[in-house]
Order: sequence, then C-alpha cells, then structure tokens
Amino acid sequence: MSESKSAGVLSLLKREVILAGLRKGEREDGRSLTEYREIEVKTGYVGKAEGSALVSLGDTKVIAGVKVDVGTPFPDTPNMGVQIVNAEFIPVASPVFEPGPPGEDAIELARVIDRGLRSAEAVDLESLVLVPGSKVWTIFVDIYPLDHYGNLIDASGLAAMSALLDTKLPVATVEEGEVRVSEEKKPLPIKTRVVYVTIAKIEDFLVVDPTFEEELAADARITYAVNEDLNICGIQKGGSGAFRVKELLDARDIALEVAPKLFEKLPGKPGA
Amino acid sequence: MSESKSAGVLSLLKREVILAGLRKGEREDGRSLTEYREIEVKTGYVGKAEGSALVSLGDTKVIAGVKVDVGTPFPDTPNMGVQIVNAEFIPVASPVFEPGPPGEDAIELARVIDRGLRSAEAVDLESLVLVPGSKVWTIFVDIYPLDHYGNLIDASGLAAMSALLDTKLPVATVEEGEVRVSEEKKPLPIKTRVVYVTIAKIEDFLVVDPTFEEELAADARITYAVNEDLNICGIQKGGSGAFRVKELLDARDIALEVAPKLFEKLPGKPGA
Amino acid sequence: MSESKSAGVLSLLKREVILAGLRKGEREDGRSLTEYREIEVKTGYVGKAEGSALVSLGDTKVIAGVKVDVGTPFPDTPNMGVQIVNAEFIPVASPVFEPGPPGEDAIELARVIDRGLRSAEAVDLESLVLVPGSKVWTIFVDIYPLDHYGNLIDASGLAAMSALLDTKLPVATVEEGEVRVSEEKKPLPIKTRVVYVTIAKIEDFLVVDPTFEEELAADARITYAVNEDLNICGIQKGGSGAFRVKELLDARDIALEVAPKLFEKLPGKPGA
Amino acid sequence: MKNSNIQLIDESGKRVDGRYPNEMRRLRIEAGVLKNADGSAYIELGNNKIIVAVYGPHESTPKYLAEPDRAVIRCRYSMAPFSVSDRKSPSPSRREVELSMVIRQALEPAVFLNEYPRTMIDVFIEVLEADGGTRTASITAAAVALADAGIAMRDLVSAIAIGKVGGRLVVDLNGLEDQYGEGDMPIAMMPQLNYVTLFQADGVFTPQEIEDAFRMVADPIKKIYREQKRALKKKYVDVVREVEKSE
Amino acid sequence: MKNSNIQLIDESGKRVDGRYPNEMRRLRIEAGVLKNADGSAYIELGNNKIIVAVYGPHESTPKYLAEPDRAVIRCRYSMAPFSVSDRKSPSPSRREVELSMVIRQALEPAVFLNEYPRTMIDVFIEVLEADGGTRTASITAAAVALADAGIAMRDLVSAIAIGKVGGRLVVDLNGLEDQYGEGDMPIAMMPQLNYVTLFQADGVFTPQEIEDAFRMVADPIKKIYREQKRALKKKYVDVVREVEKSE
Amino acid sequence: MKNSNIQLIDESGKRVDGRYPNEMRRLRIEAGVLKNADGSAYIELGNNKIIVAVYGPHESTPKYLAEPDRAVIRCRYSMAPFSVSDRKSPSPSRREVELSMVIRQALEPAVFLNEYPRTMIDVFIEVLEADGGTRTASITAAAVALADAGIAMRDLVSAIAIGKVGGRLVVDLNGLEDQYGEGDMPIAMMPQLNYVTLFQADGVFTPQEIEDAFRMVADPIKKIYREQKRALKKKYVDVVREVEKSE
Repeated sequence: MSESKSAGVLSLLKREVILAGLRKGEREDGRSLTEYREIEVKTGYVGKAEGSALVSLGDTKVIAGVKVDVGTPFPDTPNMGVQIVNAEFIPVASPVFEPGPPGEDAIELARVIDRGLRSAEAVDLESLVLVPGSKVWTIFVDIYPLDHYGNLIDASGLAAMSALLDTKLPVATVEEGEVRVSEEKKPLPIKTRVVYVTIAKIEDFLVVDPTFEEELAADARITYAVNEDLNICGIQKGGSGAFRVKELLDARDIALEVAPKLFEKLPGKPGA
Repeated sequence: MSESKSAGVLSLLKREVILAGLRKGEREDGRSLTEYREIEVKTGYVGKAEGSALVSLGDTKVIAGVKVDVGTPFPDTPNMGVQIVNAEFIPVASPVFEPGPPGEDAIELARVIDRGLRSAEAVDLESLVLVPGSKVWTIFVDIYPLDHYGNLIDASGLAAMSALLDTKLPVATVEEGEVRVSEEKKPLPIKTRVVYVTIAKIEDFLVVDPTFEEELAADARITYAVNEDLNICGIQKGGSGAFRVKELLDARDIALEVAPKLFEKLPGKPGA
Repeated sequence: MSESKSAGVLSLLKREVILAGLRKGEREDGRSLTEYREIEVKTGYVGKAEGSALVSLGDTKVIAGVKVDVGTPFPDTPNMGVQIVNAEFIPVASPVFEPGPPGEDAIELARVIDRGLRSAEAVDLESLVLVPGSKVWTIFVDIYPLDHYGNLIDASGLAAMSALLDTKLPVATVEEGEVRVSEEKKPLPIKTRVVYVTIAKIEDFLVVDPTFEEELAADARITYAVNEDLNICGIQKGGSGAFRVKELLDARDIALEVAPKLFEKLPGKPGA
Repeated sequence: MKNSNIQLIDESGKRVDGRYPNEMRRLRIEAGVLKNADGSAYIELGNNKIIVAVYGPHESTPKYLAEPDRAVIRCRYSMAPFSVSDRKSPSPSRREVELSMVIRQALEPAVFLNEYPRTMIDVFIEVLEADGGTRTASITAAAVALADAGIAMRDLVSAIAIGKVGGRLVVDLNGLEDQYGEGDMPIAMMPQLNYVTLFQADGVFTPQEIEDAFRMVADPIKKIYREQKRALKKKYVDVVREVEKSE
Repeated sequence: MKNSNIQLIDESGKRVDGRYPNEMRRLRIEAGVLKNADGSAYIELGNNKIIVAVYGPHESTPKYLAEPDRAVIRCRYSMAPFSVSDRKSPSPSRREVELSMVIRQALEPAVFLNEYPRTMIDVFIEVLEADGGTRTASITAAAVALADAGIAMRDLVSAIAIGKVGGRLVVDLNGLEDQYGEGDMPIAMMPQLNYVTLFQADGVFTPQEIEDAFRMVADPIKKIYREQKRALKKKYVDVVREVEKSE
Repeated sequence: MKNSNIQLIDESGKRVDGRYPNEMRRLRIEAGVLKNADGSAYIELGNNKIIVAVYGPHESTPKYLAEPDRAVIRCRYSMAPFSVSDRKSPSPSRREVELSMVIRQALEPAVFLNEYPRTMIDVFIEVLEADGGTRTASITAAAVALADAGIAMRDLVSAIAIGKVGGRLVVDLNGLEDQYGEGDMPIAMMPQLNYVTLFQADGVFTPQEIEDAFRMVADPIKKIYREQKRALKKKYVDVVREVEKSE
C-alpha cells in the first residue's frame, strides 16, 4: 500500500522564496544549481564492521556498514555471492522518520542503491563463491541516515560505495565442502565504482543535490547512477510530478558532468 | 481475537424486501430457493501455475492457482505429501476487504476448503512421496476472490477443485536421495472430487447459494462438503445465529440434492 | 520503543491509605513489611508438559510449563544446551493485559527470570549436549500469569524453578550422529535452585512481595535473585523512580533474610 | 483424519481409554476461579484443562468497534505452548484464529447482546492442557464464565463432539481418537431452547450419520448442562436463579 | 541483469519469441470487468494477465490520511502466488512495496486530485500471471480503470519498457529477456500531454541510449493509448468523450 | 556469563586491555552533534560509539499516550546491524526492548516531567559500535542530549558498569570481559543528588560485593559527570549554567 504524501509540509511562502532565488540562479545556501554541498567521507569508522563509512553531504549525514557472512546463494544464481542492501530510516535522523520497520521510502532508497551497484557489477559477486551452488559470501550493506537534510540517495550511495571499498573480507579455505574462515583478510573485490546523482525539478528548474526544503518544494526528482565509464547504470524517477523528455536528458547531462567530482571523493579501488 | 461483526450494513428495509420475496418463494434474481446462479469454470487460465481455474458464480468471481514444490513432509505424516490451502481476500474483490494479512474470514474459508479436500482424500497425498520421511511434493492451492457477490465458499471450492483437476505435476526421479525434476509432466493424482454447498438461513427460510445481500440478511449459514459418493466430507456452520436440528437436516438434504449439478460443472478426474 | 507508563491508575486517595498504613507498620492485608503472602506450589499440573507448576502467591496465580526438544546449540556456546524463557501476559490474567505479542513488561519478566537461572547455572546446560556443536537439548520455559494481583516476578520465579525441578527429560542415545529419543525419562539435571525477592519502594518504605495496588503506589522496585549459597545471582531495578544506595543495601538484607522461606516452598533438587 | 491400523474400539466395544461409545470423559467445571476477571470458569474434560476469563461488559476498546444497539463480543481462544506434545508457538495459529471465531459465534446466540449497547464483552480462553475436544470444552466453560460475570443470557451453551472411530459413532473423542479416528463432529447447543450454535465436521459421514449424531449428542448435552448449573450454583446461587428463571 | 550465453537476438534480428526489436507483444485491454469496483480494467500483454480495481473517490480511511485540498491515492501492486514460476509468498515483498509507490507516482500527475478534496481513491492491482513488464502493464490498466471509475483526468497514462538485449535496444521485454538481457528501462507517459511520469532503469546504458530509448518508445506508447481508448469506448462511450474533450 | 579459561587479569593485576581494575576506558562526549534533533550527543567509551537524538517536548503522537500533568518519555535503544561481530537483524530484539525500558526508567527521575504536561519527549539511541557497556554509555549520552535540548532537569544521569573478572570487582567491563567475565553490574546515578536510577546485575555476587560495587563506582561516576558537563559547556554555556544552578 502506497499513499499520496501529505502536501502542506512546506509553506507556500517558503516555496515562493526558493523559486524566487532559482529565477535569479541562486540557492539559499549560495550554491549554483549544479553544485553539491561539501562532501566528507570517513572510512573505517566502525571497528566491528568489515567495512564502514560516515558521509557528510552538507548537514546530511549517513553511515553505512558492511558485514559479511558465509551463506547460501540464491537458487537462480548458484555461482554468485549474495549482496543485500538495507536501509533503516531511524528516528534519530529526522522528525519525519517514525520508528518501525522500513517504509516505502527506506525500501526505495535501499533498492535504488542496490540496483545501481548490481547493474554496474560493482562488487565482483562471481569471485565470492566458496562452494559452487551451496556456499558463498553474503555481503550485507546497511545504510543508516543519522541526520536527514536532503538528498539521502546520493549521500547513501557515497556511504555504501565507500563502505564497500573499505571492506576487508576474511580469507576462507574450503576442505571437503567445509568452509574455514581465517583471521587473515583481504580487500573485497570491486570491479567498478558507482555514484548517484539526484536532481530535483522545482517548476522548470533542475537542481542538483537538493536540500530537505528543496525536496519539499520539488515536483519530482530524477536519479542517475553512473559508473566509472560514465555510463548510466541505474535510473529512478521519484515524486508525484512529471518530467518532459528534454528535462530528463538535461538531467542526464548534468549527472555526467558532476559524477567525476563525486568519484574524487570516494576511496580508490583496492589494488588500483 | 475475534469480534462480533458490525450489524447495520444492510438496511432493515432491504432485509424486509428480501424476506417478503422469500415468503412468496421468490428471490430477487428470480431463482428458486435451491437454485444456483450460473456457473462457469475456466481451467488452465494461468500459464505459470501448475494448475488454475477461474470460476464465476453469477457475479462472484474466484481464481485459484496451484503451485507445486519439493519439500519436507510434516513430522507426523512422513509418508504423505503436503497440501496447503491459502486464501487472500484482496481488496480488488470488494469494498469490505481491507489490504493486509488474511483475517479470520479468509482463514476460515481456506480451512473449510482444505478440510473438505483432506477429509475426502481428494488429492492422493500418499502418492506424492519422493523420499519417505524427507522429500515429498508440496501442493499449494491459493484462492483469490476477484469479485465478491456472495457465497465465496462454494465458488472457492469449485475453483480449488478445478485447479487441482487441472494440475500437471512434473515427473520426478530420485537417485541416491537426490530428487531430479524433469520437464515431463503428468496429472496430479485425484481420488475423488469434492463440492461445497452453502445454505443461508434467513428467518425460517433456507436459501442455496446466497448473494452478498442475502448473506447480510442471513442469521447463519451452513456448508456441507460432499464427495462423489454423496457422503458428507465436511461441515461448517457460520454466522452468529443458531439452527434448529431439523433445519440442519433439511439443509443436508438440499446439499445432497444439488451437489450432482455442481459435479457436472467440474472437470473430470484425470484418467477417468 | 518504551513509553512512560500512565500515572493516575491508582487514586491519590488510595495511595494515601496505603502510606498511612505503612507509617504504622501495617499493610492492608495484615502482613508485616517483610512478609510474603501465602505461597502454594503445585507441580505436575500439566500432563503434556515435561515439567509444570501452578503457583499461588496470595491471589496472584502463575503457571509455568517446560517443553524440551532436540535442537542446535547457539554458535557461541556449542557445548551447552539451550535454555529459553518466555512469558506471555495473556488477557485472562488482568484487565491491564492486552492480547498480542509480548510487550516490554512481559519481555523484562522473562529476561529477569532467565538471567537469574543462567547466572546461577541452575540448569546444568553442559550436561544437555547430545552431539557436541550440533545437537543439544533445548529447554523451553513458558510462563503464563493466570491472575495478576501483584509481584509477578517472584511468583513467576517460583513457577519456573518448580517446573524445572519437576521436569523429566527423555533419555536420548546417539548413534552415528543420529539422536534417538526413548520413552524412558530421568530428571532434568539442576545444579542449584534460585528464588527471586522483589521489594517495592513506597516513599521511604521497603515492602516485600507487593500487591497489585502496592505496585501502583510504588516509586520503584528492586528484585534480587538469590541462589542456594545465599549469593546474589541477579538484580533488576524497575519503575521510574530512584533508590538511595542505602535502600538498595537494606533491600539486599531483606532479600537474604526471606529467601530461605521461599526455598522451603520449592520442590527439592532431583537426587537430593 | 488419518486412517491407520490402530484399533480404536476393541472386541467388547470399548474404546482405548475403556469408555463405551456413548460415554463422556470425566467432566469437572468450576465457576469464579479468577479474582481479576468479572466472570471465570475452569473446566476439566478428561485430560483437557481450560481456563476462561470474561471481562465486561465494558467500554469498547478500540472505540470504533462499538455498536450503537448492542454489545460486541471479543473472543480469543489460545493454547499454551506446553499444552500439547510438541511445543506450540505462542503466536496465534490459523487454527486458533478460526476457533476464536466459531466459538464466538457459538456463544453470541445465547447472550442478550441488546441489553448492553455500546459495550464490549471479552471472552478469553486459555487451554492449559489439550487432549481432544478443546473447542467444545471451551464453549461449555465460556458459557459458565459469562453467566458468572452476571451477563444476561437466554440460555447456557453446552458443547461436546460426536466422533467416528472404528466405523461407528462415539461421544467425546479423546486426543488419540481425534488423531487416528475417521471423523470429528463438534456440536454446541443451547440446551433449554434446543438450538444448535456450533456445528462442524471433519472426516466422512453418511447422510444418516448426521441424524444419528444429533440423536446421540442429546444425552451428553444434558449432562454437561447439569454440570454447568451445578458449578454456577456452587458459588452463585443468585446467578443460577436468574438462569433458571429464563428456562 | 545477468549476462549469459543465452542468445536473445538471432542472426535475422529476431527475438526469442519471434518479434522484431521495435515490436510490442500482443496487447488486449478490457474496461469495466468487475462489478464491485467503481472502475476496473483487465490487461493482457503477451502472457501478462493483470486485473485492476479502482474504488473511490470515497471517504478517507483512516481519516488522518485525508488532505483538505485534494484526493489521496492509495495504490497496491500485488502478485498472486501462482503468477510466477516459484510460488511467491502472499505477504508484500520489498519489490511490491516499491512498485506500489512508483506506480502511484506514475498515475498521480494524470488525475485531477484537487477535484476531490478530503477523499481517497484506491487503485488495487493484482498480477495473475507475470512475464516481464508487469509494472508498465499495471500502469496502463490502472489508467483505464481510473477513467472507467469516472474520475476526472488530464490524460491517460500509457506505459511500456524499453530494454537492451544482445547489445541493442528493443521494445517491451518479455520475462526471458528481462532475466537474461542487459537492461530494462520502464517508461510511463501521459501520451497527449507528452510528460514522463515513470522512468526507471536497471542495467548499463550509454548516455546516447537514453535518448534513443525515448525515440523508440514514442510509437508503442501511441499504440497503447489507442488500445486504452478503444477499451474505454467499447463500454463507456460517454467517458471516452470526456477524455477526448480534454485532449 | 560463561566462565572459561581465558585469563582476564594478569599477574600484575592488569586487565586484557592493560587497564587497572578501577580504571575506566577512554571517554569522549560531544553535545549538539545533530542538526535535526532538538538535542543530541555522541559518546565514545573505549570502542563504543553511540549517538543519541532528543526530539521534544512536542505534541504527543499518538495522542492517547499524552498525560494531563506531565510529559511522556519515549525511549528507543537500537543497535545498528554492523555494530557487533555477527550482523544483528535491524528489527528490535528482546534485549533492545528491555534496554529501551530500563534506560527510560533511568532517565525519568532526572527530568522535570511536570514542567511539560501533555507533551512527549523522544530519546532515540543508536549504537554504531558496541564493545561492552552500551546501556550505561547510552544513559550517559542521553542525559547530555536531554540537557542539550534545553529540557529542565533535576540532575544529569551518569552511568557505568562494575564487573567481576578473575574473582574481583573491576570498573567498566569491555566486550571481552563482559563475554568471559563472571558478572556485570550496570549502575546509573544522579551524581549530585546521589540517587541510583538504574541497577542491574548478571552473574554471581556475594552480598558484600554489592556494597563494594557501590563504593567502587563513586569515582568513575564523578569522572563521567565532569565529562558530561565539559561537553555541554563546550557548546552551550547557558544550558550548563542552568544545570549547575540546580546542583
């Protein structure tokens, strides 16, 4: 069950203020329309996790942690490891988050991040097989927003990708079908890195990295996941508004333009 | 937790209209008191299902689908296959159905259908063992009302029975305890067919195959499941009213009288 | 999520009556401040359970039943049996209990009982291993209050401990890794017995074995679990009030003083 | 119903626990066994041990369930995990959900619901030990608990199962007979008004057997009714007078 | 998207089911198929079989969801357990939760929500058989069901997927192509107003392919729109007139 | 508590991480770390990393929880899946449910609840990394977050565990000591008013050890209190003045 979201959260006046700025090419925090807020990525934040990253995107803060475990593959992909992305909108992060199991927004976020990683084949899942058909590594990526000031998708993408790049996988050996996990660790094999660029549409303006208030003022949003070849490895339109085709293509151009700046903020690939 | 159902759904006036008709031996749609609405059974409706049937009972529509899987037997019946009947009252079918997990009405429906089939030994569960005690066929029967215009039990019974009669089971071979499922299929073994006859009590009148409005007007209902020997293989009284013993015996006679007409609508037994 | 409990359940007047009594060293039911209500323990109450006990503590009634099953050990304790304590606050027992899965109070109760038993090593879990690392006995202790008139912890502790002392474990043999459970039974091995002493703080008074109304009047409560050596094997402060250190030490003294009277009510250890 | 080689009736016509076909198990009912509940009853039928608490009539919670012209009955049938051979999970099974409903529907005809508009009456049933026939024993005890709560009733409700073992009808299946017998037909009746309020069956019965079952159940229903009244009388002479007045 | 050795396009440029790259599967839409629902539609796209019921506008349940100035759309996308190869559990999967949302968001721009303040419009979608492209087929059918319910709309919504198999773009992936192809890009449009209301993609696409996809989807969207209108016309000439007036 | 052969105190009386028995781990508290929350705090105690957000006092949601004469505190203690060695499921465990309650009860005595009738104060705790002693560290941080939110308090609450390893009492068990030690006794106090607001124990303690524990905890509680005040002072000189005034 999905219900229309409540309107009236943002006052009409506030929306007018935002629009007045955009008409002059200005945003409330002084950024240009295609500019990200300041980005900070701190990996290795959680000692108990196999990989972790705390990301700030302006005042938005997201932590992602990676845990690994020996599990069974999905029946339809017996020769691939398992990647599970989960997001919890814990009430710490915002007065609009209620405690409880993930709602549609948290589920969408996790699925968008998951699909981008999966489409790009970021994690080399084929290298994560221990006993073909029965034992593989399961890679859990848990995304926890800590402070929600807008654009959770891109911040979560940076956090998830950074945490994966930070991940050390135990060396496992297989003897007669039994898996032995040693103390020794090596980096999780990553084939490509992925970033997510989200652009909000506010009337006729396309705005990169929207703040929380810009999100409330927006008619819709579009996210492009971009891999290191600067190809598109995921798309998600969000919100109850509509786009013209030209707007979607303009947004695509913007995404490809800003993606390299995001890649700069990510850790390098292991072995690279 | 089970709570008394809301009264006031049917206006008193409407109930009076129905009763006035019954006193003259007439029903709103012109049927006699022991007459079914028009029945249509369409098997093989869903290509992905091992068996399926779409049933119309007047304006009431129910679809049933059968899926099969290799599973483990119940501990107390190691030498029998597993039959699971489930019903979901999806909100598509009626404004009185709310989305969510099955409520008591859907659970009762599924259990009544299940017990009738099980008591009659309709599905030859003993022939569904692959490795005694550890591997058996599990037969899932999922019942989905699509349009609820009364008498879901009988319509669901026709749909479930027809879907089972339509079911093709893959041929499985066992080698050293491992089950191999081939592409080849053969009919699911059925020992007897079962039909369900539901009779509503409205004041002193017994009415076969009640419409939705007749159900609302009814004090109680009684369902007899009948097998091909015209024995009773299941009984369920429903509703918050009470029956006299004579009424229950009269209802039994009516059930036995109309059951053969329902059997005519069902597909034949495989191999018969 | 845990929310402050509703105040105003007990009238201020009633609280004043209780306090007036305490100031005179009197309780409503005539007991001294360190006196328990009458205790009755009836073991072997439920024939289908491996062990059971029905306990009355004045008007408070609790039943506990023990079921056993062959299961797998917890990964971090491969050479120990599994002990699971569960409590359900069924609505039979009190108008303040709502149907549904256990709330925080039932969970706290179960965990307090569990920890006391576990800390004291009451059940000899190490003797419950069938196949080291893979097959052990699982001991389920289910606690069901039937009439809640205060001090469920101590009554539940008596019921759980008595049910464990009443438990007969089937004799199991292991052949080639397969467990065979015979009809023969022997007592569950118990290393020590445990009792729980709960003391309510009502203003400056410490009151043993509070009634339901005394609980409502109390600022806080403290429970000491005591083993047969008269050492403390568990502590739990409850309620939204606070204690002075001296009060906690006084309560400890009271607990040690009354514990022997509780042990007298318990069945003896098997073989003792 | 699983047919099997287990012989449930011996040559002398006796059942596995030594009873004759038309013989009920030992029945014991006690009223007013709980202090918190407004009404309560405890029943033992053979090895079955069941406790029933009635709360109400009270304000409806949640409020939207309230009916302007009558009481709403809320019913919960639940089995304790230790009541059966293999531990039962405490969360409600589909069977418990169905039984909560049919038990409610078996009780409703006996209660003067219109006497208590806008209220709720809770019937909470906990099976402490189960050995075949818990739904009918629950109904029998719940009727006593309702009367014990002082709720106005048209009649009590008395219930017992007719079963089919070794090809013949018998009264009051025990657990073993239920598991290995050919059929189970629980029946609840308002014994004075002579109405059937619960009627179910599993297994295969000939049309004639339906009639025979109703004939067979009459005597045990009377016995149960007497025991219900005895239990009520024992503690609440006044309440019983009310019930008898309505007979 | 799992690359594999399965050849999804043959030498002659034909796909596994014999279609050309720009060829849709057989499409059939029927309006007004349910009696209870205020509006309904049934769609077959290849092997996909989906039924959609619309209830409303009606009073909001629960009430706190109501908006003072417009209708709230509630949308539920659900797959029947038997609609897929391996039985699907009836409880909502994360995929179904997400799709319920994106389908709602694909429909909202087309509905004059402000015409129905304080009300709720329910869109219930049940997939009876799935074979790739259920979300777009659901949107196409839901738009018809909304119109069938007489709800005022700016435009219909017509939807179909562009996919990538064997390195090239194709229209309307079937289940096999979806499973083994390189990419899937579902698109929903308001065909007369020329707005995109759903746009997603899995798999890897070059920047140029995004543009090519929009060019490629134009023709199938028109075809779908014609079929939607035909279905509505067939039963409700009046409703269609309304829709056309707004074009 | 599982006894084992692991030696938790060496010959020189030092613990596995080199600490002396009465030595706390490195403690760091920061106030006002979140922008959305009305008050917040971050704590590191050894390897524990915990963040606490306070929202409120605000209107009670749901409304029926509101109390006419005081604020209701809602408390949620939660561990992130990656905070522990084996991934923890995100759904609340029984342990988390209990800890949410005892932490709430440890904070309530310190808050002037009657100052905020009909409101709700939310205390949301997220453990980002756990290494023994998260409940006491959570209380310590939550008290700072409440003060940071400007909520009127009688006193702060400072908390730490006394444990038993190698047969002797020690301060502030780490994860390894918690797992293999003989006992754990978390204590929370209002340090200026000298009241105990949380008191629990696992493991076996002699009666005398209970007294010894309270003596041993006094000094660390003072240290924690100083660090709490330092953190508050650092960002909110005004708030700290209020707290000190009440001392």
